[in-house]
Amino acid sequence: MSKGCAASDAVIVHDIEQFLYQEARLLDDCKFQEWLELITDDVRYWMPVMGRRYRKGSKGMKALDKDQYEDREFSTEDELAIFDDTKDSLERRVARLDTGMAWAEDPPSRTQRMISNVTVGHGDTPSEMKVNSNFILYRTRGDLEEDFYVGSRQDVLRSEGGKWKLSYRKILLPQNVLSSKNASSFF
Amino acid sequence: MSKGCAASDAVIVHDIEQFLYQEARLLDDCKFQEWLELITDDVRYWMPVMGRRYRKGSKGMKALDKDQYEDREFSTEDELAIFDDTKDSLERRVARLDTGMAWAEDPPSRTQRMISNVTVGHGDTPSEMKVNSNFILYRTRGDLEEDFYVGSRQDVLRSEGGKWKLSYRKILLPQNVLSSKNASSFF
Amino acid sequence: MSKGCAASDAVIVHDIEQFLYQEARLLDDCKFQEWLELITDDVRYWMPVMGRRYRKGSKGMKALDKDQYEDREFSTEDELAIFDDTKDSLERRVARLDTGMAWAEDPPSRTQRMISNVTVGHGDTPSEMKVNSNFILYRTRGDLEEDFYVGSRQDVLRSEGGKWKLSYRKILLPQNVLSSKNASSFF
Amino acid sequence: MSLDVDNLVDAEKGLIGRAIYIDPQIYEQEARMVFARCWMYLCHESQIPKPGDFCTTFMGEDPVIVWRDTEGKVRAFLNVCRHRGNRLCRADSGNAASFTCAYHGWTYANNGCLVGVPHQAVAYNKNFDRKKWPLIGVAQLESYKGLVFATFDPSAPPLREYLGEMAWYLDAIFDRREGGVEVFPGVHKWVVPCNWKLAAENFGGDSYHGPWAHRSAMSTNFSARRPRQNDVQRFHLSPGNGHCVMGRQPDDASDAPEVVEYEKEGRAAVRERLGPRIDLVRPAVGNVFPNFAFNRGTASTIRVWHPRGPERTEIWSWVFVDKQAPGAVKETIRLTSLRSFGPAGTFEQDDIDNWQECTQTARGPVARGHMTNLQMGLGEEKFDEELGALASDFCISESNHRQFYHRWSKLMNTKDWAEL
Amino acid sequence: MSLDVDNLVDAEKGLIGRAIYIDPQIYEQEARMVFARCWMYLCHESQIPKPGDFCTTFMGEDPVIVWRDTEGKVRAFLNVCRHRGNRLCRADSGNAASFTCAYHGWTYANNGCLVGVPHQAVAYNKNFDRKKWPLIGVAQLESYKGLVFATFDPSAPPLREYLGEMAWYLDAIFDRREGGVEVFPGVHKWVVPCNWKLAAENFGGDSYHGPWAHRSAMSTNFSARRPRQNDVQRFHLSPGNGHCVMGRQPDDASDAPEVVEYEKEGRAAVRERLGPRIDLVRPAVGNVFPNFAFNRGTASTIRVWHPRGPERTEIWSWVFVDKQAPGAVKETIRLTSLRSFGPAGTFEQDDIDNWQECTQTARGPVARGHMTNLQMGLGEEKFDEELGALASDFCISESNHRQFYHRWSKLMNTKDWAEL
Amino acid sequence: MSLDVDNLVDAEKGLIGRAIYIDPQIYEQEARMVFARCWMYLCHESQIPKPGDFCTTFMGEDPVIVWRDTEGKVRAFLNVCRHRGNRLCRADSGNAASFTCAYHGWTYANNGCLVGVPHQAVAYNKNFDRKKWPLIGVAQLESYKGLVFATFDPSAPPLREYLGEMAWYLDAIFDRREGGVEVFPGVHKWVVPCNWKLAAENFGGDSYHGPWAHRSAMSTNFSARRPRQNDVQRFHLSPGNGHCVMGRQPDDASDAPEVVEYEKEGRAAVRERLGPRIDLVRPAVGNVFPNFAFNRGTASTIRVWHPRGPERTEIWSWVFVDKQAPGAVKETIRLTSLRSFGPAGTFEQDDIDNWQECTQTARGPVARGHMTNLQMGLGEEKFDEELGALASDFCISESNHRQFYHRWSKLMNTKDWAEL
Ligand code: FES
Ligand code: FES
Ligand code: FES
Ligand SMILES: [Fe+3]
Ligand SMILES: [Fe+3]
Ligand SMILES: [Fe+3]
Repeated sequence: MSKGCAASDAVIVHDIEQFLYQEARLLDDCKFQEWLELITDDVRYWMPVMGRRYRKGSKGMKALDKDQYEDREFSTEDELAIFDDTKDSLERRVARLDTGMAWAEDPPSRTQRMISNVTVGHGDTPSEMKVNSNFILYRTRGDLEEDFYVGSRQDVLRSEGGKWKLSYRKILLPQNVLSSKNASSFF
Repeated sequence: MSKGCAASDAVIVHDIEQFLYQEARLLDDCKFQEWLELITDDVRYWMPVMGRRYRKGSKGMKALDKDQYEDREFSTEDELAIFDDTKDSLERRVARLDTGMAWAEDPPSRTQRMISNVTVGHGDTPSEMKVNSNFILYRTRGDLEEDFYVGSRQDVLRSEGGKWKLSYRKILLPQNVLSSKNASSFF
Repeated sequence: MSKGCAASDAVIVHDIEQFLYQEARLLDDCKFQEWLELITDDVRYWMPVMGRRYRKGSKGMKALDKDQYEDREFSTEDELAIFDDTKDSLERRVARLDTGMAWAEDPPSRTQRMISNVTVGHGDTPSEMKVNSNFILYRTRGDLEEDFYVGSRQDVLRSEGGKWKLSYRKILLPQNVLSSKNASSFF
Repeated sequence: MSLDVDNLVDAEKGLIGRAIYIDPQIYEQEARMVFARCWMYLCHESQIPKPGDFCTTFMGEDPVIVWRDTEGKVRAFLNVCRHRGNRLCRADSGNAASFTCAYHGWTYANNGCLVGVPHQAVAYNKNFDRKKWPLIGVAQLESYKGLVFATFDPSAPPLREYLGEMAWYLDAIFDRREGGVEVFPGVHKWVVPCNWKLAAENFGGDSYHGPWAHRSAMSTNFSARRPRQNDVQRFHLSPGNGHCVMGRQPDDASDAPEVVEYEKEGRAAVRERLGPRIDLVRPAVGNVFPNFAFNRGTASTIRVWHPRGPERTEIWSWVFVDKQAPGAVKETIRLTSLRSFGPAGTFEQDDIDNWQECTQTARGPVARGHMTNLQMGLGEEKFDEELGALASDFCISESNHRQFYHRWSKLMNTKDWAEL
Repeated sequence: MSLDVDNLVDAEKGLIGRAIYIDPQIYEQEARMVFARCWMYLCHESQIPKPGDFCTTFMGEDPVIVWRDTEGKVRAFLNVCRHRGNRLCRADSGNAASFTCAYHGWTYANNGCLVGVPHQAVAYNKNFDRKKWPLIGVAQLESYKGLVFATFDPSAPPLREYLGEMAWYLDAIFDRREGGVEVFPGVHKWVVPCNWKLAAENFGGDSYHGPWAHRSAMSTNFSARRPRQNDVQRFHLSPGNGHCVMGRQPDDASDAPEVVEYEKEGRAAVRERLGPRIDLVRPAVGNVFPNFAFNRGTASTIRVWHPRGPERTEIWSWVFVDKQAPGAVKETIRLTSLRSFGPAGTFEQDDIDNWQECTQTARGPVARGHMTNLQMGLGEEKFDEELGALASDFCISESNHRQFYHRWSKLMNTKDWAEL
Repeated sequence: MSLDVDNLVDAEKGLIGRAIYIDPQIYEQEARMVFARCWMYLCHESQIPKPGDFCTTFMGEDPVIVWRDTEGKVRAFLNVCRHRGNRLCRADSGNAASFTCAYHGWTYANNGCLVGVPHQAVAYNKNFDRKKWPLIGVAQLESYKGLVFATFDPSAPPLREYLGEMAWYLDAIFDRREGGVEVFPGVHKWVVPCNWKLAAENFGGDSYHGPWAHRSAMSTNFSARRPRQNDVQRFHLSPGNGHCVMGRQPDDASDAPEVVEYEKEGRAAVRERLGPRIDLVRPAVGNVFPNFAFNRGTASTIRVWHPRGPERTEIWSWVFVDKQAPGAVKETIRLTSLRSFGPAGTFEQDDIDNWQECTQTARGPVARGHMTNLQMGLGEEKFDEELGALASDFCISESNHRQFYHRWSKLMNTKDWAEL
């Protein structure tokens, strides 16, 4: 955040942390409809895919065309993604869970989200804040299945009617080959 | 919390977070006697057991008696539990560790508690606060043994003589079959 | 912290948390040069090694010389360590990563640091604060490799020119046999 | 291919080769020769009281549904869809008229019949007969005093014969009072890094470890039990077929005060039900071959040691109590039991740590080459007519261990029940 | 040592022994007899368009570099340094004239030649000849309509012969329009707890599961597809050699509106390219033996089932689209595909859960002893001259499964391609 | 059952079959034929200076206690209770008159005697003799210049004979100055995903990788070492029995300034102790067969490669220094060593990454079929009378690797030491 009063900064960060914790608890408690209410209608909910690339300057390979060599590892917005959802598709994902036939979630996964390292910056408009956080999403299902999804998020929160809503979320999972059998949870 | 001043809410949450961090550090440092001092004499320290149930409305099964079908997965207060302790039994658990013959804890487990997602609400009396938190309790012992206990807690903190004390703790571990050989730590 | 105003304590802790989060993000983003700028020239960056010892009073063994028996498990400052670095050696570690020939880090590890349980106390001088925190350093590399380094840190932060800098860090990893193939990240 | 395990179990000399705890080939043979043939404990009837009630469990590593059908009959089936082998039911318990497989929708009623095959009429030809593809039932299923057992082996002897004289000892645990016992809802399930036999032998006969391994828990009042000087004889009983029991003295009064009171008050009724033998011994702890164990006292548990590989066991442990016991007694037993047994149990933790290390040191080829010692009281056990069991002559002994492993090695080597 | 798998695959009766999904020895034999011999899909040419472009993948469990050399020729090599066996390239993709091994610095050019050996002149004696130590190339490499395949077996038939009549079905997926298809950058890679054959058989012929297993996704509009009453015949096609395809009716219009529009507009052009057979069937889903699968529709995916042990499969899945499709169609296909397939795919999740349980219940020795059922439409399939394939006579059938496993068992038992 | 590994190790042609790094059956044979027979490094005497001092370690996968008894004699035992095989001691180090087993309380004194059996008099019959159940001692234990070694094989030759000419090279590392060396308290222990032999061969003879694999660490001053043009000959030495050493030129001065100074000052004293051979070579890095390695320089380490399955090695690594070195030299060596070696070591990281990939690419059956290349300097090595070792003729060579694997294959195939 641009340097304002430390105390008021602390309050804003606190406020946003509490928003993220409430959001996480709704998801952990499978209250998906209530979760949808925290999301703006124009949300982009996006998780790109990862790859492994040699660093620029690596001596392990000699690029044929050095100038064009890129070491970006995450896919861009028009490429493949794990999630690339709108409010509508998120709503349908939630509706699917309520059909009684979403087999991979019946009995349901049990999840626990640990949100940490929350930092806040000004957004593109006065009503928006850019929020970075790290997370561990722990999921257990069946008898002994356990998954730890560890990553970070870049959110935009927008103040609507005095309440924060999520208007953009970019989720980065740094694992190249996902070790979980699915990503059936919301991040 | 009911909407008060954001700044004072922030201070209360901060204060309780610090209490939980101090508590966690005492446990990580094996200072069990000091930990007991943070606990009221009438505490209930409770960890129910988990089960797996089809969701209500599942098409994977047809209940014979649909009205009676319940999809609750955790045991209730009068059923089996992993922990169901009083101050006295907690004290005896601690005393046991000091006998020099608590074999599963000698050499001791080394633990690291990560407390996160702390939210606070008013309690049943003015001196009490309801506190929710998530945790990862990491335990390592022997050469390579590692356990990650991931769950959530519903606490009641009571102000006694100007200090917070723990008067109720409900610990939820969502794993159905615990993958750890024991639950020899305090949560 | 010695008991001051709760609100101002909250602000200080907030401030230091934000410092630690920013530091963690620089490391997660591989911005090592910027990270070095957060470190004082006289830093000691130290991670002792662990051992397993019977508790004092254990009945599993009978010491020949009971008075001399020590159950300390971490190495001391003049013994073996995993890290024992100065600003200079940290700079050289960073420089090594930029040679294009640090094979174990090319393609680079992807890391996610979860900092939690931050508590703060007065330091030895007015410009210093003692800061304790717990961490999970998640690292993934290659296809499916994942490591969870879980531990705690005892830092000293010093105010230099109105900014916090890290002047001492002791990192405790409680695992006896490290289950990771290396400790190629900064903690 | 079968290995001869005779050189690994020398019950006569009280020596055990440690490969039986760690060798994958022996584990595989055990799955076929022990777990696929013996009577296995499934659940207590009180857990599935109503028509449609079911719970899922395992017989060895085979997943099983125990299911009370609409007529009220308890049945058990492999929890496996006949079509492509999907796991049919994914819940631990509940109530169901039928399950429908999540893959293609085949539906099975609670009597095991395949009652629905989507598109059968149009997609399958007429040779396909639903009646030929019901759930695979167990070969035999019987209850004994509320305890439901089953076996996959049609040639196994009937349950009552398999239990033999052990039946009376089960009576003395589970059928002391009118109404028998009930199991508290909820189960402790966890995975421990040891071979299952180390757990089974412990509950079957390891009186020796109590005073040392559990002294910390006893000295901090997690149990009122104290070994007594006069617990001298006939403490370990092997009623045959590998089953094992340990007893207390008949007049033992080391339980919690309210429990002692309850026991005293009911003593006559118990004697009436169980006969005079109950004046000779009070059965307390035991293991029904191979992997069903119990402990009865202020801390009361029943449990199954599910094998999960040579070095891994999944423990399922319940707390039980006489159905007609007063509420205060039930609450005392509930609390004392869960503080002693289960993942946070003050007794159980120390046991498991030892079983783990007894298993894992066998990884070393040199260590594995040295046999372990089960010689306590070797040759001193005698068949006791009054108790109907081979009995040790002292309050600590390894006589039960020897019987347990003797039975195990016979089963491993012998296909025909008649030769056992 | 080789096991005879004949008793595990009875394609004529439609019965499968479950050991093929779980037995480590069968898995090992599969590695040698199936994955080291068959033509394996490597990548799409559009992923490595320029000289020096490379991507890394696996043929079975063998790591492979696919590399376009400086002259523009696509080559494939074991991703293994000839010196001490280090993994040469550790990136997924990029562009390289050469790679240098991280251990001792041997350097290989993109034609596979060993072009640099540090200190060779002084340290190696003159018998050491760099030419004898190039990267190990695959035995054969061929592209078919942009799809790059290779085999380690020099005696394997040429790709075109291996594909046989399947080639036309690949045309109908990947070469409908001028320019063929392109693959969106990025790949879903994840590990699932099932045997790879359960995934392969599913894409090869499991029309049966759709309406039940995927009803939740269909009813919430993650797909516009609906099975139709008149999808009656010739839906499952086995063009030989274990390859399998499922079709839609030729006039199917169940895609997203913009996709339907695009298909309609291009219908004549497609017919011109593919011939009149396209008026009989619209190929949609299939599996090229052994482990390359595709689905074409509003949701379009190509994928490889990499074996990773009997109970583990690593899925690599891409989204593809006709190169000349309009931007809006491409975006619809991108979004619909990633919401259906991949780790967060609403269809894929439910499939995988079922494949997992079909695999894991086979751990039990009793469950493993019961064969699974592939009898749907048994004996009703007929060779269809027009389609050049064995065709089911109904819109759901297990005829393709039977062909898949028949081929698999032949390969497992037979060393000589001529006898297959 | 034993496999003949001759076709996997062709030391004469410098070719290695990769199954030796990955095959579970070979690993199992290795446990019996190599680790259960060879002399294994246990610890340095300075780690257990006082009566009662102990540390725990492993010989292969067998857990061992090294224990100085009350009389001051160093002994070593299997860390296994004779009763039921429990792990007796669960600490890494400490001081003890006796240990008491956590299960039933058997107590063993530091001379290995079983000195306490609870209730022995009343519970065991008189045939039970405590004397017959002491801790299992190693077959032979000897120290060489502070280095404690043991073997489980009573027929193994004495340590001095086993070391042979390697003894002098150990002198040149560990006994240069009066008082020998001391080990800094604390040990690096970590698990790495590679076969142990890749680590052993690396320290035994892999001079080749340094300038490339470690250039990043050298160019950022983590080491002052630079390979020199005149390091031309006799750099790799195989003194027999599979032991390997690499040397520096005798006048090497590439250490840190204070270390160079210290070396210079002590040069005469060293020559006096070691004789004139020290003017020909300065031993620096090496591996005592099978799994004890050392590096001496500004960075100084000793370490054991504990096998933990074909693809896993547990490294235990210490830092050592001449006891009589000045404090500043000790501190320089402490810091330089821990920054080079260990989990955060700037040298060690890159080594391990390569060993990992050399192991894991062998998972592919095709890759596994191609032998790796150890042909550098093939046929150019000669026995050097002055050095008492087979010596390479150039400063980089794979002559030591060939000797290491030659010895390994002989041990794998031969039961009788006399035939080795
Ligand atoms: S697997 Fe159960 S219906 Fe197909
Ligand atoms: S292993 Fe590749 S250069 Fe040596
Ligand atoms: S196992 Fe050691 S005393 Fe019984
Ligand atoms: Fe016990
Ligand atoms: Fe599907
Ligand atoms: Fe090296």
